[in-house]
Amino acid sequence: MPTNHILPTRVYYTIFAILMLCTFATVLIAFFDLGPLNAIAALTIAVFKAVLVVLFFMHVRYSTRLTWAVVAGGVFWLGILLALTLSDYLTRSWQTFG
Amino acid sequence: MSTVLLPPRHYLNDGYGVRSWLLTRDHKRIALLYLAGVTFFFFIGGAMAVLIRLELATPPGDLVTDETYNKLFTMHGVMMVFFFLIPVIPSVLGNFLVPIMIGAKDLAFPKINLLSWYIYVVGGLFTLYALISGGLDTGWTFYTPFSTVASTTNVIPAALGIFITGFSSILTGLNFIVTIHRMRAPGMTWFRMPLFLWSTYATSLINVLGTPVIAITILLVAAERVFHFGFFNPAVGGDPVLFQHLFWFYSHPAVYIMVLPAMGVVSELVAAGCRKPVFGYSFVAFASLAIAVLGFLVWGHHMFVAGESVYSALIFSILSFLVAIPSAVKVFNWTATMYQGAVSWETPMLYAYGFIGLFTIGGLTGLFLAAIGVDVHVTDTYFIIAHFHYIMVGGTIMGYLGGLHYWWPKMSGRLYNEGLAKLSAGIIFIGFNLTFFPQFVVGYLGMPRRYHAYPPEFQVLNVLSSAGASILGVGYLIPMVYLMWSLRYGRLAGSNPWGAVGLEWTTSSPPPTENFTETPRVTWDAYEYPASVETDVA
Amino acid sequence: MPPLFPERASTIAARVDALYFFLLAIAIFFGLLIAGLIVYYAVKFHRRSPSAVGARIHGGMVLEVTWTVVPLLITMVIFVWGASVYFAMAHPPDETLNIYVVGKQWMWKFQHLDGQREINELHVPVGRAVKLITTSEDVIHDFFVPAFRVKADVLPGRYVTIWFQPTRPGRYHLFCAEYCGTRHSGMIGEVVVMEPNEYETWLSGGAAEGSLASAGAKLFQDLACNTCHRPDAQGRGPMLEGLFGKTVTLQSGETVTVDEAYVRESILTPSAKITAGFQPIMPTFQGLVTEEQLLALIEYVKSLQAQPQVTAK
Amino acid sequence: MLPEAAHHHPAGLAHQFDNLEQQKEAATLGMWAFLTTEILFFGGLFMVYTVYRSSYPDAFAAASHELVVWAGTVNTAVLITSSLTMALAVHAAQLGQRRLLIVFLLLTMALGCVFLGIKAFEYYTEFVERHIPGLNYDFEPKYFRNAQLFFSLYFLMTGLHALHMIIGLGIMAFMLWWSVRGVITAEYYIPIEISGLYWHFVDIVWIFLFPLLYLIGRHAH
Ligand code: HEA
Ligand code: HEA
Ligand code: HEC
Ligand code: CUA
Ligand SMILES: [Cu+2]
Repeated sequence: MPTNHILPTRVYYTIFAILMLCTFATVLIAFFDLGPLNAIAALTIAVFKAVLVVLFFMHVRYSTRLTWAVVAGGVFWLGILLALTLSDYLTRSWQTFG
Repeated sequence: MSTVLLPPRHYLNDGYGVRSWLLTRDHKRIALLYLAGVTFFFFIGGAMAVLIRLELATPPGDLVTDETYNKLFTMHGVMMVFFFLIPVIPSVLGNFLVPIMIGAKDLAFPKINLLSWYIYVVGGLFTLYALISGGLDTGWTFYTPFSTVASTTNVIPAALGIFITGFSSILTGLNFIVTIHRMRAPGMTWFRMPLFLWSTYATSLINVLGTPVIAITILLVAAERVFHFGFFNPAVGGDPVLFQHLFWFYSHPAVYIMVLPAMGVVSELVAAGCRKPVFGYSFVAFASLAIAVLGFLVWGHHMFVAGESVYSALIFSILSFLVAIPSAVKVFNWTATMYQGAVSWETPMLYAYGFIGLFTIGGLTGLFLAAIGVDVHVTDTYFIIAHFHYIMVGGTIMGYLGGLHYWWPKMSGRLYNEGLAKLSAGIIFIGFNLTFFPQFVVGYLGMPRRYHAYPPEFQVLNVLSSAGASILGVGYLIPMVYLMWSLRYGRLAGSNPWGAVGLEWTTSSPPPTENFTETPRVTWDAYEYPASVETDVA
Repeated sequence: MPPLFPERASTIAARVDALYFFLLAIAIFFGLLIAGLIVYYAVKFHRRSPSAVGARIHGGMVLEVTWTVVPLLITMVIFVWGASVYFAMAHPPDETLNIYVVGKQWMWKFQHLDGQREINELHVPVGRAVKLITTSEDVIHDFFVPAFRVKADVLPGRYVTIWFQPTRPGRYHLFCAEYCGTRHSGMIGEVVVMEPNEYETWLSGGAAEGSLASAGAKLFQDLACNTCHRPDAQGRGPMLEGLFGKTVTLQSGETVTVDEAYVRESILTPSAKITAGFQPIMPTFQGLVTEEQLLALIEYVKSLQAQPQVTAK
Repeated sequence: MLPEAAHHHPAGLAHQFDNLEQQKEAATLGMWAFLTTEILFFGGLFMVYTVYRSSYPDAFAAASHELVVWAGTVNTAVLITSSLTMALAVHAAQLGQRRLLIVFLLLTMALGCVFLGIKAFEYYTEFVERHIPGLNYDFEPKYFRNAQLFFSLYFLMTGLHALHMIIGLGIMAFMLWWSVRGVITAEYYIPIEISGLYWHFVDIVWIFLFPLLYLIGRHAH
């Protein structure tokens, strides 16, 4: 039977520790004024945390290429939705009607 | 060959009671359940179209009130799009054929397949309730802020109905994707699959990636109506145009949900009708995927005059042209397939001709709309109505009817009356063009859509259109009659009445519950015809 | 014989039609090509014996490339052409006759700068570029004059501009082209294009209560705007003279151009963009002014443009 | 049902599959495909959020400031811990350690309940402070209108997330029942694995909701 990638529990505990640290860090950073960096930092940390969960807790790191493709596809499509909609919002004020 | 008999054991006689149908997990029976559902909604939607055309036969709004008229086209659009055209080919032909064509016993998740039919029915009931309890008048596009603050009709039940049905599309799409990835018979490689499967796969991708967005959009509209959240309400800083982005993010790709499966059917029909491999198999296959992906990048072409930015409009315009290319590639390949074929004039092939011709007209007029300068004039006029009916009615319904006729002997084990079938195909073709061609003209003249009354100078063209619709209606009723009739009195079909290749023609008609007596091993490409074929008809 | 082609009564109409005919030619060409080939092949290669089989042709690279690249090139031509027509539609010339338009369920209200108001009928002179500044009181409407080939959605909460230059006197259909509820098909009217001198007579003939800007000036008093916005920079609010069209710096450091939308926002949501150097004390007038009054105020603010010299005296 | 006795038939193998490996791959792919639909489902909300946050940054910051940040932080920690216990539950299932599996499932569910409890407390706080649009909304006049958009998004996003948690708890209850009954074995642990995927996904959604709703703009006040 496919008892392949059974990870040692150590991996899970390590990831858990990193995730908790990240949570602490993101809350901490939020209380300092870094200008636009605040939002960037918060989102970067969130992406990092999500990637850890996906790769290790959800075993994608050890999964087939197809699973990778599905995950990447979902994120990519979300990107399409955001990018093309924002292409409207960000350029609306460019209109220079006399 | 007169020894054709019904197989002793097949999916239709494997249990007779109501429960054996309503609790079935056999994809073939579920396909028939869907057949009943979509046909029902087609005739309801069609009845509303008849009333619309009756009203528009004269310029003043005299047959029904303006309120009723608005409800008519709204419910017509909603029923036809969400409850007929989106499910029709995937759920009926797809359900029946996907497992058989790849040599599997069933879909990957048979229970989920049954569940999606029930979800579809429940969604349909909600929408029917919206219809019966007074209707809905927002247009099928639910534009805000009209749908959220102004309309006093049954927005919520109808929205819920669409929301629920969406899950049925998602689950069906998911089932097909997993099945095609994981359940192919030994030797059935991706590039040996019939093209119908490629297009079904592409359609399923859209279902899975697009439908959730319409679900959340509808939820936002409902929340806005109930709690007055204000996402789309300028009074609290919301932007009504944001709704349109969300709506079309799904609803443009959805038009490819409606046409891709029909394209897949037509590939099968052309191959079998010419007894010949489809010209440029891999180009047609990849064109399906290209349409599915590019189809997600063009939604803003519905918003050229809606207040989106000039620059955004340019991006969406150029992308819309790009998505037309793979469709063009397909049309050319189908046509080229006929070259040196053994071309049949049987009913399925007639529908295939109809599809290619009418889809081409519909598609080419899509280019008019993608060209922003022209779209500004024709958007929201009857030109649009004509454009999409050419593709959806002239294209998809023709493809569907062609497929239904082609696989009918497989599904039922019996042949229909060829003469009547050809006659009704002709009536449908003529009626169709008479209905919708004048609408291009009246659209360019400037007649806006969703108009209950119109200036008298548009009358002649509208009368032509109404006359065409009556012919079309008759054309659609005839197949109902002879197909039903064939169930009892039709000649037995045998396993391969068309002399076609493909796994579905190697099993009996109707197929056994497990589809094949033993799992097939595939060693040949799709559409590989031997030097001559034998048909198998009583 | 009913008309089969719409009248052409604006400068842009001919350009739209030219592209339309080009597209029509392409559509007819490809339509006939495909239909012709289908019929020809269906007859020529008609299956003659029940066991006949077609030739084993799998494809051809040259053909595939041809029918990918040729349509691609054609569509790119259409794209550029369509975009250039659209650009012309989107950018009004510098000198325009401005008219304000308010759509509401289910009528069109027009407000001329000289004070005339009209409902469902719009009078404009021939040969001059007309710019409409449109907004809606309720849901989305759409201003559509087929003879001019212009159309744009009229949005609540925003100002959408539409421009056209009529070329022929006459009466033309005006339709609401965005579905807006029960009497959507009744939200129609006429655009009356007149010779310039007739137009002048019409303008002076109307019982105007003074120009739109003067109505705005009166409102400015009545709503007590002038208690804070004074012409001498002594008020608690910024001086509005010469403001329109300029850029102002906000508290956040950003800059914005003062256009109709900005003035509107300043009146309805003053807190959204605070001008640098001022306190956020301006009250909101949301719900206190109608869309039409807003337009009058905007026009008044615009008219303050020319006055610095006058007030300087 | 069909007689299926002809060949060896492992427990849990459905008739349409050839073997458990194929069934596992199908189920996993099915769940992942489903999760992509979830990405786009929440994605629609993220888009609405992005548009309005960038249009009204000040009002959003002011409104965000009203949320109970410690509660959000604790809840983040709770969910991450529940993800850990979920991962350990899958691990136990893979090894066929039934007792451990049950313990971890129970822990996961308990943490899920704690999360919902804290969430309910937060909702109550917002109710008391009159922040619920359509019900009892009130806010400082300066940001009255636009802050409403923030709270609408807050309730919709966290509400849908909470709904997913509740569904997740239902699934976990089901898994618990199967584990107790011994349906889950080292050979047939797929159900736990794919339920775990769902649970982790719901966690990821929160990982994004937390900074977006509670943290960005926090320093400004
Ligand atoms: C199944 C449905 C379907 C399909 C497949 C399409 C296909 C296309 N559609 Fe259509 N469309 C609709 C259904 C569909 N549409 C609906 C329902 C609406 C209105 C919704 C509403 O508002 O209610 C609409 C509206 C619509 C608009 C918005 C109009 C408006 O509201 O202002 C636009 C604009 O770009 C557009 C463009 C296109 C294009 C470029 C294609 C292309 O994919 C077409 C590609 C096909 C071809 C090009 C034909 C084959 C080609 C040849 C034979 C060779 C020659 C080719 C070239 C030279 C390129 N469509
Ligand atoms: C799959 C999609 C689909 C299909 C198949 C059709 C089919 C038809 N449609 Fe429609 N249509 C839409 C999708 C579709 N439509 C959409 C999305 C809109 C836009 C809605 C909106 O603006 O919101 C629209 C709008 C629309 C309009 C514009 C209304 C307006 O803007 O004011 C018109 C007008 O002619 C029309 C006509 C027709 C006709 C004549 C048919 C014919 O093909 C129908 C033929 C079928 C029959 C005629 C049924 C046969 C049965 C009988 C005759 C029995 C009758 C039974 C009883 C009376 C009990 N449709
Ligand atoms: C209580 C004082 C007050 C009243 C009354 C008032 N304003 Fe203002 N207004 C201000 C202040 C202070 C500002 C600058 C701060 C800001 O942008 O909110 C301002 C800004 C503006 C601006 C933007 C100017 C710029 O330089 O950015 C416009 C336009 C404006 N007001 C118009 C009006 C109109 C029209 C009215 C009446 C309907 C009005 N105001 C009533 C105090 C007032
Ligand atoms: Cu106003 Cu339609
Ligand atoms: Cu589209």
